[in-house]
Amino acid sequence: MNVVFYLLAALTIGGGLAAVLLKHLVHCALATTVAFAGLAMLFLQLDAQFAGFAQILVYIGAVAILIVFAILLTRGSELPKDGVFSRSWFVGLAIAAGVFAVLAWAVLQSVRAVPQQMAVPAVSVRDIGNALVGRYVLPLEIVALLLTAATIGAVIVAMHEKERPKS
Amino acid sequence: MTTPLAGYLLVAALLFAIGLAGALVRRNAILVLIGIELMLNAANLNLIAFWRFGPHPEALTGMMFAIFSIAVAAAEAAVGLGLVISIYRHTNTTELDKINRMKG
Amino acid sequence: MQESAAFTPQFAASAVTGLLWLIPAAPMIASGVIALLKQPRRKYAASLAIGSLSISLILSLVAFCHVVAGWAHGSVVREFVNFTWFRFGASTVDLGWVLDPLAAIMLVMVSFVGLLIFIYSVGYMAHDENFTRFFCFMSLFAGAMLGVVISNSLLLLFMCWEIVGLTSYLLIGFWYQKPSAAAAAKKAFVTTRVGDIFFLLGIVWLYSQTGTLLFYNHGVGSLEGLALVNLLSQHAGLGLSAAGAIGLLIFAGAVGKSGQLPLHVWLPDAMEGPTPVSALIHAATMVAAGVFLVARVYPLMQIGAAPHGTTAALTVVTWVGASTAVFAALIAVAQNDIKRILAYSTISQLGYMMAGLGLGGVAVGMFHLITHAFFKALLFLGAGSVIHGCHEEQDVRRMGGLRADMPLTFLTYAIGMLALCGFPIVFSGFWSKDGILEAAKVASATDISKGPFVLLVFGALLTAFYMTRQVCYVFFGYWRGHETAHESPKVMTLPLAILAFFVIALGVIGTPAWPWFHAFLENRTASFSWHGFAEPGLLQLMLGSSLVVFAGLGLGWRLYGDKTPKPEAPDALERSAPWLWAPLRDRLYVDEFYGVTVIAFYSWWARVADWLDRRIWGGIVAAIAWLFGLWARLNRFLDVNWVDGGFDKTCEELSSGGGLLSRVEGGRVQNYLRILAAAVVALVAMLLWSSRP
Amino acid sequence: MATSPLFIHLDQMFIILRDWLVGFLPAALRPAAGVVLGVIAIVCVFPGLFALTTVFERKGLGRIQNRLGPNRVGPYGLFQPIADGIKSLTKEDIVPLSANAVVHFFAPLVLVVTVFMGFAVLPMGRNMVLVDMDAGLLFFFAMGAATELSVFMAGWSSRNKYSLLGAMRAVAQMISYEVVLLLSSVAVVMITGSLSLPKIVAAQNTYTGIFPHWYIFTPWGLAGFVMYAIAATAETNRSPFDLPEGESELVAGYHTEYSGFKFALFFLGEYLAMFSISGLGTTLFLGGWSAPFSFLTFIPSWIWFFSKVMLSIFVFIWMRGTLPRLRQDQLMNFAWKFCLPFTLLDLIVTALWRFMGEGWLRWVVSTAILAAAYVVMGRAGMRSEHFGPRRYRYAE
Repeated sequence: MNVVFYLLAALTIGGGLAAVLLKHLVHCALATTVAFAGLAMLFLQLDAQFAGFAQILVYIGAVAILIVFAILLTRGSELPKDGVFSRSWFVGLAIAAGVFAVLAWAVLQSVRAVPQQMAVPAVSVRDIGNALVGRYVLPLEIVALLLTAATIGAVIVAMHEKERPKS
Repeated sequence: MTTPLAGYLLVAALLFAIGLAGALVRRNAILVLIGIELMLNAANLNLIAFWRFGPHPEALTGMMFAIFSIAVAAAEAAVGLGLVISIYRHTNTTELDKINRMKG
Repeated sequence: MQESAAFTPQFAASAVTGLLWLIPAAPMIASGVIALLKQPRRKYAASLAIGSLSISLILSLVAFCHVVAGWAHGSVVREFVNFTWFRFGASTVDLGWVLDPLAAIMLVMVSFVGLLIFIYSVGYMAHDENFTRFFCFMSLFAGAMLGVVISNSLLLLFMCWEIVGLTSYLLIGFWYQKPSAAAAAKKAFVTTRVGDIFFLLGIVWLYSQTGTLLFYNHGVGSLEGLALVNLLSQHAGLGLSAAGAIGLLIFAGAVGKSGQLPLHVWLPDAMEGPTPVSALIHAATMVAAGVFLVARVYPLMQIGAAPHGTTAALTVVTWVGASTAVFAALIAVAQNDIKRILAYSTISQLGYMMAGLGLGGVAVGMFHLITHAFFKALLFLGAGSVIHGCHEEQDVRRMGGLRADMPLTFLTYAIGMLALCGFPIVFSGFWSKDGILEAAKVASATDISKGPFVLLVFGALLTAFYMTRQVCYVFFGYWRGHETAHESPKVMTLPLAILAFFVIALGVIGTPAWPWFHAFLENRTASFSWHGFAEPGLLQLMLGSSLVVFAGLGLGWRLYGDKTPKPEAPDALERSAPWLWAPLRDRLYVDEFYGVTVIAFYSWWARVADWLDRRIWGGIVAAIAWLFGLWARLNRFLDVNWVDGGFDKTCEELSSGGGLLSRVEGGRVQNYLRILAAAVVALVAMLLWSSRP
Repeated sequence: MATSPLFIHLDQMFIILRDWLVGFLPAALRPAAGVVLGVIAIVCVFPGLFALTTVFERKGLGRIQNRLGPNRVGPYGLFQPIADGIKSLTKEDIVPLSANAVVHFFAPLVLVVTVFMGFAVLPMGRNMVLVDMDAGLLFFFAMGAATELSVFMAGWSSRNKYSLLGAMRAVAQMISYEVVLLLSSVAVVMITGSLSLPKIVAAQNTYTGIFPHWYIFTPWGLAGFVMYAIAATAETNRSPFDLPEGESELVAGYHTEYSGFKFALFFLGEYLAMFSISGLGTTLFLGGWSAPFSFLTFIPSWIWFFSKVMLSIFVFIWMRGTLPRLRQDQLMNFAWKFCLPFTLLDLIVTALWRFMGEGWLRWVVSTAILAAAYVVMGRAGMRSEHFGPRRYRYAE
């Protein structure tokens, strides 16, 4: 079981690194999709079936395509002339390393405190449905509202302002 | 022996750091968005991990949170990319360093 | 509460006195209404004025009969109505009116003469375009004059006195387009104002001593026993008692108004006004007001005198009167303007009245006042018709020979002239002047000097002389004017005739045989008896005065007789005594004297004030301004160096600091992220480090 | 219902076979082996069907277009697929120089893999489902979402304008219709109350009289199925919606630069997608493996499943032969302005249906609403030439 975890972890981290480091933008996008897929499988491994499928459906299905579309629409697919990394890339890297160090230190410090829970939670879609409509009905409605607003917003923001001839 | 919680947390932390590095280092706006997406996913992973290894998995809070965060992240990505496209239409570049004028 | 009591007028009088206030009110209301009328409304104005005055006349007659009836019953008729005008603090200011023999006579005289003059002026002013305005002022004057006569409170008297002064100013300056008229009006008003100041001082002094200004108030009034005794007891220096001093102060007001010696300068110039004005105001009524005022406050001055004795105040009055009489008469001799001669004659006659009051008491002075009012009004109206006839010609030397052209005017004018000179027996002037001379002779026997008697006799001579001169110039000889003179219309000659009749008739009530007038005033029973003439020395006195009058007439006739000297030719008197003629013609340099003294003093004082104002006050203001300038400079200094310097400096520092900070917001999104991330790292590190076990 | 041993055996033939084979293995590996056997079964059956349908389609199209179709290879052209197979294997696999080799290579792989993953949850027959997942439907759509990515990778990596355009059109079309697909299937989930496909089929496997309780026979079901069918054809870029590889303009759309085996893979992927979409369609609306009439239940369940699938394939081919190709803007407008609102309405009607309880009233109400909506929106759309015929504005 550990082997699968390590495999998936390697896949996700590799995808993430590729997404960040690759020169070619579309390759980064695809690497991201690999990272998303790795994560989805990690979710499934953690028995969060619904979350996994949602992850696949949302991220791989929609977000990845969105990113790719964005890349194409902004002509990101050609190779950028000057370097891919911003001038003060070292600072960014240092900060990221700092963040990782802090998080890792925190995790290692506290991991002992959390009891190892082995039981596999039997979660069925019905429970999720009930939870969604029961306890989490307010967040559900709010997210619904948010999504409509976001779609309309994105459309308006990205709408081409050309003057349509009034028919 | 299933891998302990720490494993997942570490993976999430690493993924988060990579996402942050991407956001900070890369020049292109879309890469920053990708970095942000990675960070969000890392967070989701943490959520699910804690839900799975947490005391009351049947309470579904962790998973619910993750699901909602996925939805929100999708919306955010949509709007973010919409913005990048419209900025591109105005300034014909997605280089973040060049986009520093507030003028409309 | 005391409030209500004060307001109910203390009616100690019959219904008549109740209506007494209507007499002055009617003309005043008429003047108010006329003021509102438009100029072309001539008929209404005239009829209103005459109507209101006739009402006053009728009421006056009713009051007169009431008083006479009362007197006939032997009771002292003094009815008054008092009421509180306003109160301040504890003290109240009361006004009121009174009806007694003195007031009754004056009421009848003023309203009757006024009415005649109103009728006369309808004709005289017919061509004037400010007709309505004229009648408005005239009726206002009549109202005010009547107010003076009946007022029972010195304050009310003073108020009406001021309105009279105002109307005289307005009427003198009626033709204000003429600068001389305006100047004359101003001069009249200012000189009378000088007199009025002393009058006001007297009022204030009286009020402070007696606490009330009412003459008669059930024994508490200022002229009643209690107050007088109290006033007598106080000495006011110069050998005068308080009462005397107050009396003299009030007399000073009378001097101003009646044109006595020091303050007479305004009256000759007042001739600038229309002739009816001169007749009404500067002959009959207003100038007489001064005499009436002295008569009214006579008890004040007379208190403390032994029977038939006199007080210091009264001697002063006498001397002022006598000297004015001679002085004015002298100047009148050398005047060429017909009205100016009459003006000076009025001044001298007023001097006679004042002397009469000072020597013989109220009755003597008042009788001369009444007779003088009639014949002087007659003379002035006659002069008016002459001027009207000679097409506004006023210089006697350009007239002459009007005997034929204006017979009626000549006849009435001659009657008036003879009454003025005091032609024996027939004319009232003789009896009233003779009364004064007799009083003067009696006084000279008992008192210190015979001065007043001599002066008065010499005055009578001069009066006769200048009047004959004037008549000869105007009526005898040949017409020296340019166009032909014409007789005045009936509306003017009728009043002349009426006045002439009264001039003659009045003498009857004042003869020693039947001294009705004196008895009426002094509340004695009047009985007809020839013994009146049996007074020791009376007949010699009468003979002497007639001789004096005949001497004056003869001298005048001899000098001016039926000759018609050229207008430019020097006057007969001038030829004979040029050294005397010049000063007289120049009015004895009184105006110049004032010019030198008072006017000079004022202009000097004005310069001093100007200097004071510019240098001292100006200096102070400049100093203050300079001080503020200094303060402002200090402020600016502080502001520039300390505030601006300090404040601006800090602001610059802040903005430069801000500039530094703004570089952080450089617009590069990734910078923000870096800062954010760094901050998070630091925070989490700190948290973890602090919470390590 | 026939429960004779023969029927059970026939019906559960494959299950029994599998259990027997797995029996040889040690207990620990049995479940894994079972799954592997299932996968092998699917990987063999469906490509076979694919080969069959290629011939079936070309013959069918021929008949529609009044011509014979392939009849050279084998009797009545039946061996044509074998010939095609060999041809595609032997053809040289040319990769354009400027193409992005990695992405170019992975595109067909991703497509085929995700489509095969889809089959895992389809219940081919009574308890013949590879993986009985609780959220089976969700898994199926998750796998469906990946196809767009592969299409894009194909189109972009071959760095060819036509293929890029084709890919863009395909992706746009698939995204739009995926929404309609999902929503129409949600109606079914609302009624059955579960995402797992065997439960859905079980819910439809009951009869009143001789008529089965298939969802298609309910007003909202019919509307849902119509929408589902339209979305399905669009998803698989078939017939009226086959704009991406519209031969006349874009040569072969996103797989122009592919040749040889990769092209075959694309072809396979496309057909497998058709099979899985129609398989899902039958499971959701046509009662999966349940018999059409009560008296026909004696025939094994998997036969019904495959016959319904082949019937759908026939409908695909039939539509391909008859309907003209839609224009891109018409296509998009149709999706967003007709299908989506209609499916949302269908959801509402289904909710209404579920809570109105038994009785003829809910039939009347839902049919009325849906019919009215269909007529109104359809007419409005046609008149405002969103999806009606184009009126040409010649250059003013």
